[in-house]
Amino acid sequence: MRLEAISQPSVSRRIFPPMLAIVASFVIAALLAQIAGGNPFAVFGLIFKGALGSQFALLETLNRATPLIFTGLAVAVAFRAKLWNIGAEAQLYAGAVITVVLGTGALAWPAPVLLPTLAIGAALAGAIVLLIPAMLKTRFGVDEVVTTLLFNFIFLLFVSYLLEGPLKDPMGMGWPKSARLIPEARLPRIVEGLRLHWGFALALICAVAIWVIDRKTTLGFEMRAVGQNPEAARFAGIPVTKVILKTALLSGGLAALGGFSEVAGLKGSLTLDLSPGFGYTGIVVAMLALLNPLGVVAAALFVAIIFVGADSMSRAIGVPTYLADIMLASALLLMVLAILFTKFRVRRD
Amino acid sequence: QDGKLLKVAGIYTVPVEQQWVSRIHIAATAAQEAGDIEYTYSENTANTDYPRVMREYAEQGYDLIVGEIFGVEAEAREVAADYPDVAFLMGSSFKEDPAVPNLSVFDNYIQDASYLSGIIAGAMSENGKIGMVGGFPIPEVNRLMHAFMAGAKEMKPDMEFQVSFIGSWFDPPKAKETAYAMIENGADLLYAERFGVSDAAAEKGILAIGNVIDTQPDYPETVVASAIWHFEPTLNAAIAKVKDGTFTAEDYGIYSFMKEGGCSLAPYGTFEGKIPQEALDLVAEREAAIKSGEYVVEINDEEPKSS
Amino acid sequence: MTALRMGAERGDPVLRMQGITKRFGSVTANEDISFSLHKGEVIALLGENGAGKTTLMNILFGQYLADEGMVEAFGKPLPAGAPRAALDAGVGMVHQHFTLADNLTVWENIALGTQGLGAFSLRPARVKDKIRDLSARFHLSVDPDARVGALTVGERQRVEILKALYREAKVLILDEPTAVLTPQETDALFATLREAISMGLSIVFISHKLHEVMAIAHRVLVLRHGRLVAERGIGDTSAEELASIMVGGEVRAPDVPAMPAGPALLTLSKASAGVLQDVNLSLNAGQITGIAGVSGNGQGALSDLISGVLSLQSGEMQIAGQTPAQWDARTAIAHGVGRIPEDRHKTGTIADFDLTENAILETYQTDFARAGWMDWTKARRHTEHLIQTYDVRCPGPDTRIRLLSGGNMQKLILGRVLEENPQIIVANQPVRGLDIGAVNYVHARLAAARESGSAILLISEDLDEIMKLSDKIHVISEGRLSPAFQRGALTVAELGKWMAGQGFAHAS
Amino acid sequence: MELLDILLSASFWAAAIRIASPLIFATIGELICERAGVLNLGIEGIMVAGAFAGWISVWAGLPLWGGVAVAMFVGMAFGLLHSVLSVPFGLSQHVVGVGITLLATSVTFYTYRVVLPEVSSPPKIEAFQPFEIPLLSDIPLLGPALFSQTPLTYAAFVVAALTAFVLFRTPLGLAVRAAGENPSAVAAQGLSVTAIRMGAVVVGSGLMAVGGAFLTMSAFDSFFFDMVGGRGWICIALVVFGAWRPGKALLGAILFAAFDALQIRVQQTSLGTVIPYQIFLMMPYVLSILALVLMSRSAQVPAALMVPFNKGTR
Ligand SMILES: Nc1ncnc2c1ncn2[C@@H]1O[C@H](COP(=O)(O)OP(=O)(O)OP(=O)(O)O)[C@@H](O)[C@H]1O
Ligand SMILES: Nc1ncnc2c1ncn2[C@@H]1O[C@H](COP(=O)(O)OP(=O)(O)OP(=O)(O)O)[C@@H](O)[C@H]1O
Ligand SMILES: [Mg+2]
Ligand SMILES: [Mg+2]
Repeated sequence: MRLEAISQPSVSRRIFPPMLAIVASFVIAALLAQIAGGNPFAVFGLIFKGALGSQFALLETLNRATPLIFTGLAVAVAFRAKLWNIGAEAQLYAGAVITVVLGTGALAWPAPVLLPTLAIGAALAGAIVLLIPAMLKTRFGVDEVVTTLLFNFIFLLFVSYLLEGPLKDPMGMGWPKSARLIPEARLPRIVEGLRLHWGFALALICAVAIWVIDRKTTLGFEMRAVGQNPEAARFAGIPVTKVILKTALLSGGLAALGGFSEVAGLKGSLTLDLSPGFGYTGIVVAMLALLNPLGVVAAALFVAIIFVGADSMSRAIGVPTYLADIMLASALLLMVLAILFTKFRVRRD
Repeated sequence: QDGKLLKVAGIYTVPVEQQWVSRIHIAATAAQEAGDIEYTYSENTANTDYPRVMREYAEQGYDLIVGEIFGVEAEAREVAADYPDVAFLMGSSFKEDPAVPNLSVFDNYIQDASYLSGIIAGAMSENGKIGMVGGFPIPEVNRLMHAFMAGAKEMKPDMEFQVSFIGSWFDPPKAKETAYAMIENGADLLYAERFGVSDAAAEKGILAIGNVIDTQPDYPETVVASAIWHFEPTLNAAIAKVKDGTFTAEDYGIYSFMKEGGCSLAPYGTFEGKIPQEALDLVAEREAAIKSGEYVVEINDEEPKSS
Repeated sequence: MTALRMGAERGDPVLRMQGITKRFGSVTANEDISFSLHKGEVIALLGENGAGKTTLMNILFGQYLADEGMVEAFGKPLPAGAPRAALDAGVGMVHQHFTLADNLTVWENIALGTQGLGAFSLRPARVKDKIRDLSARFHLSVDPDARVGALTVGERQRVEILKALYREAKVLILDEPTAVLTPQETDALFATLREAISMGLSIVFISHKLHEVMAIAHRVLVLRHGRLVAERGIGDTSAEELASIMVGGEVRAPDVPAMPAGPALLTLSKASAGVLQDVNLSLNAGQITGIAGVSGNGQGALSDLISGVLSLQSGEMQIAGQTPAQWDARTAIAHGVGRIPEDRHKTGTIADFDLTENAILETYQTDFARAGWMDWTKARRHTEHLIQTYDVRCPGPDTRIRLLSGGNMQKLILGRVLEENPQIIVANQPVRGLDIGAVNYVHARLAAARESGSAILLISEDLDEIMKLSDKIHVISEGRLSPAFQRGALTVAELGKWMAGQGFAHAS
Repeated sequence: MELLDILLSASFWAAAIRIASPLIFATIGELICERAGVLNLGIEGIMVAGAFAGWISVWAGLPLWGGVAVAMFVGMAFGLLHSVLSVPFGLSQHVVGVGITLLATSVTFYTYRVVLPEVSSPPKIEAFQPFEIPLLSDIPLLGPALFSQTPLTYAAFVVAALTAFVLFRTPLGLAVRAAGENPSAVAAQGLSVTAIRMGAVVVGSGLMAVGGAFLTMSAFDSFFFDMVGGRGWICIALVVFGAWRPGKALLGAILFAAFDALQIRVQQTSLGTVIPYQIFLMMPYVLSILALVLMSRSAQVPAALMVPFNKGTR
């Protein structure tokens, strides 16, 4: 078996496989729903309704997509430069930590000054968290897949320590959580009364900014060159180590902005379960987007729609909500396969 | 709501096997079987999704939503404010808020029973060394551990305690390892806050005290007594109030007190007759005093440390 | 050589390809090609870069599936697309790009796939014995326990051949085996091949070097644009004729007369870096300075040093009489050093970048960006200009460079360098693997640069190339550099002595 | 207890070996995948699936070893899915791995809830019991530590040894290693890279699942959600730590487990009252990174790790 690139894929070739992937994952979900005693035919409509069927549902979906855009971008930026950052989870928490450290009263500034400060502070913290594995890589050649992965555990324990120690909310009745942000440190909501907040807009801005950096700036060019062939890049005079470190700063910063956005936009305080694995899902989002920054937005929306829709569907028909994760996983795997088939065909040799 | 069954939804951040949540789940399932309510639930719901799920149930016309909002206190109150016709009964470390009249709070205040189980532990430990394995040092765990320790000291004032937290709610192998280590270190009785601890005790032939649920049927030779939580008084009170339209912001914590039947010491079962009379007497005396309000077990939410 | 020629007996062909056609999308790589190979015969396959030689051999070996046609070995048809069947039938292939696992040892690479996968032991002793035996018989000395990653290119080539011999191949396919070999190694390879032929093996040999073809082949097949355009017995043709059939027109090597030295643009005095020891060198304006030597003697370090990717340990380097304060790739480029690296695939280009991105790889910051913003319009215009000026054959500036043939890739690199009007040019193996047309083009361009006053350092293992182009020649051996000799001052034999390290003995 | 006392006690080392056992299975499984060139991030989910499958089949009446076989089979099924996507189709190993982890975990939880809708405490099985090897278990210190374990622990050691043997002493192992170093070399020698890589991922995944099953059938006797708790990710680190060699990986697993066992014990010393417990929990991870820094230079990454092999493209 051999995969052969199709030089000019037709429109149907580009649309049909992804459609098939979505339909197939619906069929899987329907079958599983039936096994658990739910009505399989209600599945499609309910997913749609749950994710997009009302203003509330739609905004919830966008909300769920927001942190995924940040972590997806973080991963995409890093992976483009072949910096295998599996640690977006830790960087996200780093951003969240700084947000509560500075945003709970330490800086009593008006919102227009405070919010940018928090965002920058968060991004710096995330950047530093990724900088350590990146330096271990450039200095000692330590595999960053492993260090960033282990950092997730270490940093989460560190956050746990902070929440039970220095950052513990004195008014929190002893529960390990931070104090609440002061009102000036909260990202306002886009639609009053609904949870969607300006973090979503920030995510979109970041996606466009990364796209611009990638296509239009020397840094983007350098990052891609280093990712594709560090030896040639070094020979051409591109400062490879510096570029890797810059990439790490950017990637860690983006993931950390996700933490800032979740805390300042959604939660208002930090708990240990801020992220249900956004950092890991970010990997899938980034790869689904083929590492394209604008594609990340689409991929994050796709993941959010499937998850929110399937979650709500499973509740509506009364089957275990784990069905949502199954559907998400199968939709993801089928979708990456489908994307492959928009560009390649299988030949016998 | 004449004739129509009350619709109750549970939203839990952990699977319903988790001890704390299991008590709520069992009470709600029982109420459903008794024909009082119609019950459904979502488990393992991430805190990120929690407010959304609350809204979904509210939109679907549920009358009473039960759950735990320890990680999403503020957002949960916003949701409740948006759905004034839905009653929310939520596990929370905070007090009720009159501004959100349809949200009441509860927690497992079973320190009374824990204290009594501590007395028995104090009597049953021969060498005065007790090991305690917890998940995370959160208030409801700390509180029960302190009450237990206070009880144990009633029998042996110089009792030594070893305390460890495993950093997980669900890691029985790890809890078991930690318990082994305590046994090696001399503990002859374990306070089994987590799954896995009683297993280690059973294997090494020492005793254990259960917490929140009664585990003696699983470890008849090991678990001497358990402090159990009964969520029924809490739930029934809420159901009654929703039905007659008097549901309002309240703290249901007291419904977990022994006075209200919210907690109890499990029957001694296999250990009937093996516990020193002196301890049984003190338990009986204190139980009566607690119920009458003469004795109040101290509530201490600080993280307990080894002594 | 005559003895060798006599080895070619006629009889039933050991191998027959019949009507082979292979298309890649719109490209027809092979069109209706038929030929047969006889016992003890050496066929040479000639053709420009991209003519379809490798494709044809990959079909023969079963790695590609032909669209039409069939392959027969020893009278029996070979199942299509099955390298295993080809191996079992006694066909062995030495690929253009080596297929060795660097982190495994020589014997492991050779034993791979030769034993049943259900076996309980690799029997290393037995494998190594057999390898030593083959090594001795075919003059292929290599340590079976060495890690392949630690071997020189020539040694790896030997391992590749041993792989085939180990399987008792009756037919050997060698795809450009000499492209990466030193002349000495090439001689050794030929000795091995002659040994093989005398033992009755048959060989298909691909090379761009006509003198090699003339020296070893019995018959020559010439491919052009995927078609078999000529077949000649070696006695009935000449190198000149083959070259013109190949290219489809007359071929003229540029004439490069020696020139007098201009001012020294770059000097090294007692420079040590990497394996280099106490090197003295002066690159003069208007001259080509040739470095002859067996590969692995410090050529890499010398070119890296001047290219700015290796720093001096001791000694001094001066550019136009000044000692630069720092020395790295960017500084080198800024000081007018043009660099043509040895490995165009790994160091010279980024395979998945398009032509434009590769064209500006060294100058994006200085010439194609302002305040960090790229000017892609300008970059594209520049690339189109390079494509035109340097005759890079490609669909356009947006093509990924991995799709270009080696010759065209090299022309782009050449353009990238020459367009900056470099004062100093380091050309390390600039024509390796190129067809004659491309070789002549590169040489002509270098000569032109010299004419306009550049100082050129030409590093090559091909003595002909060195002797033909260089105004003065140094020999490099074990990191040391011989004194300079004017062109024609040394005979090939004398050069050979220096290359073997002899002159240095009493020099130091 | 003083630190030295802890380190010199047999029970401490027995605990280390016990804690290490599931890690050994899964680490060796991951090592086999990576040796063939495939990074298997499905490990965490496959361990969950194995933990559940083994336990539930024993609960349903199978003998213990039957449960182990079922767990292995389920792991291999997920491995097959992983390998089909990541090998012949060459999809990103990161996505496929994270996807498999999500899929295996959610399918397991879903099945659990469908099969056992109404329990509040999962049923227990009769798990593997420690088995003292006669004579050997009488050796002081070493005996109780090494030779009074459950049969699955012994199996973990056997698996590690067997893997080392196969990888370095047999033609099959050579083919696997070569597939991870340079797939073209394998293809040029007439072997199928696809078959070798897929086989390695399937077998490796089977071992990961047994690692998971250890948790429910030997370390404990019932199944809980989330009980694998990141052990799979640790194993990925252990493979690197072990420099892709089964013997070193085994030692790495024991070392990691020893730190875990140590932190459990140190938490209970006087240190435990002054140092936050999170510091202890961090210890094994931090020390792993330190160890990686110290030995990073010598580690030999399989050159074709994470590089898909596709004939005819370049
Ligand atoms: N895998 C492939 N996919 C698509 N096209 C290919 C592929 N391999 C070869 N080609 C096409 O086939 C033609 C012949 O290529 P081939 O590699 O056989 O040339 P060659 O004669 O070996 O050249 P060289 O002398 O440079 O080695 C090329 O022009 C190219 O367009
Ligand atoms: N996968 C492919 N897709 C498209 N064209 C290909 C592919 N592989 C090879 N080719 C084409 O085959 C031709 C020859 O390729 P080959 O690798 O033989 O280059 P080359 O000129 O021999 O370079 P070098 O000798 O430096 O490796 C080129 O024209 C190239 O375009
Ligand atoms: Mg070729
Ligand atoms: Mg070539």
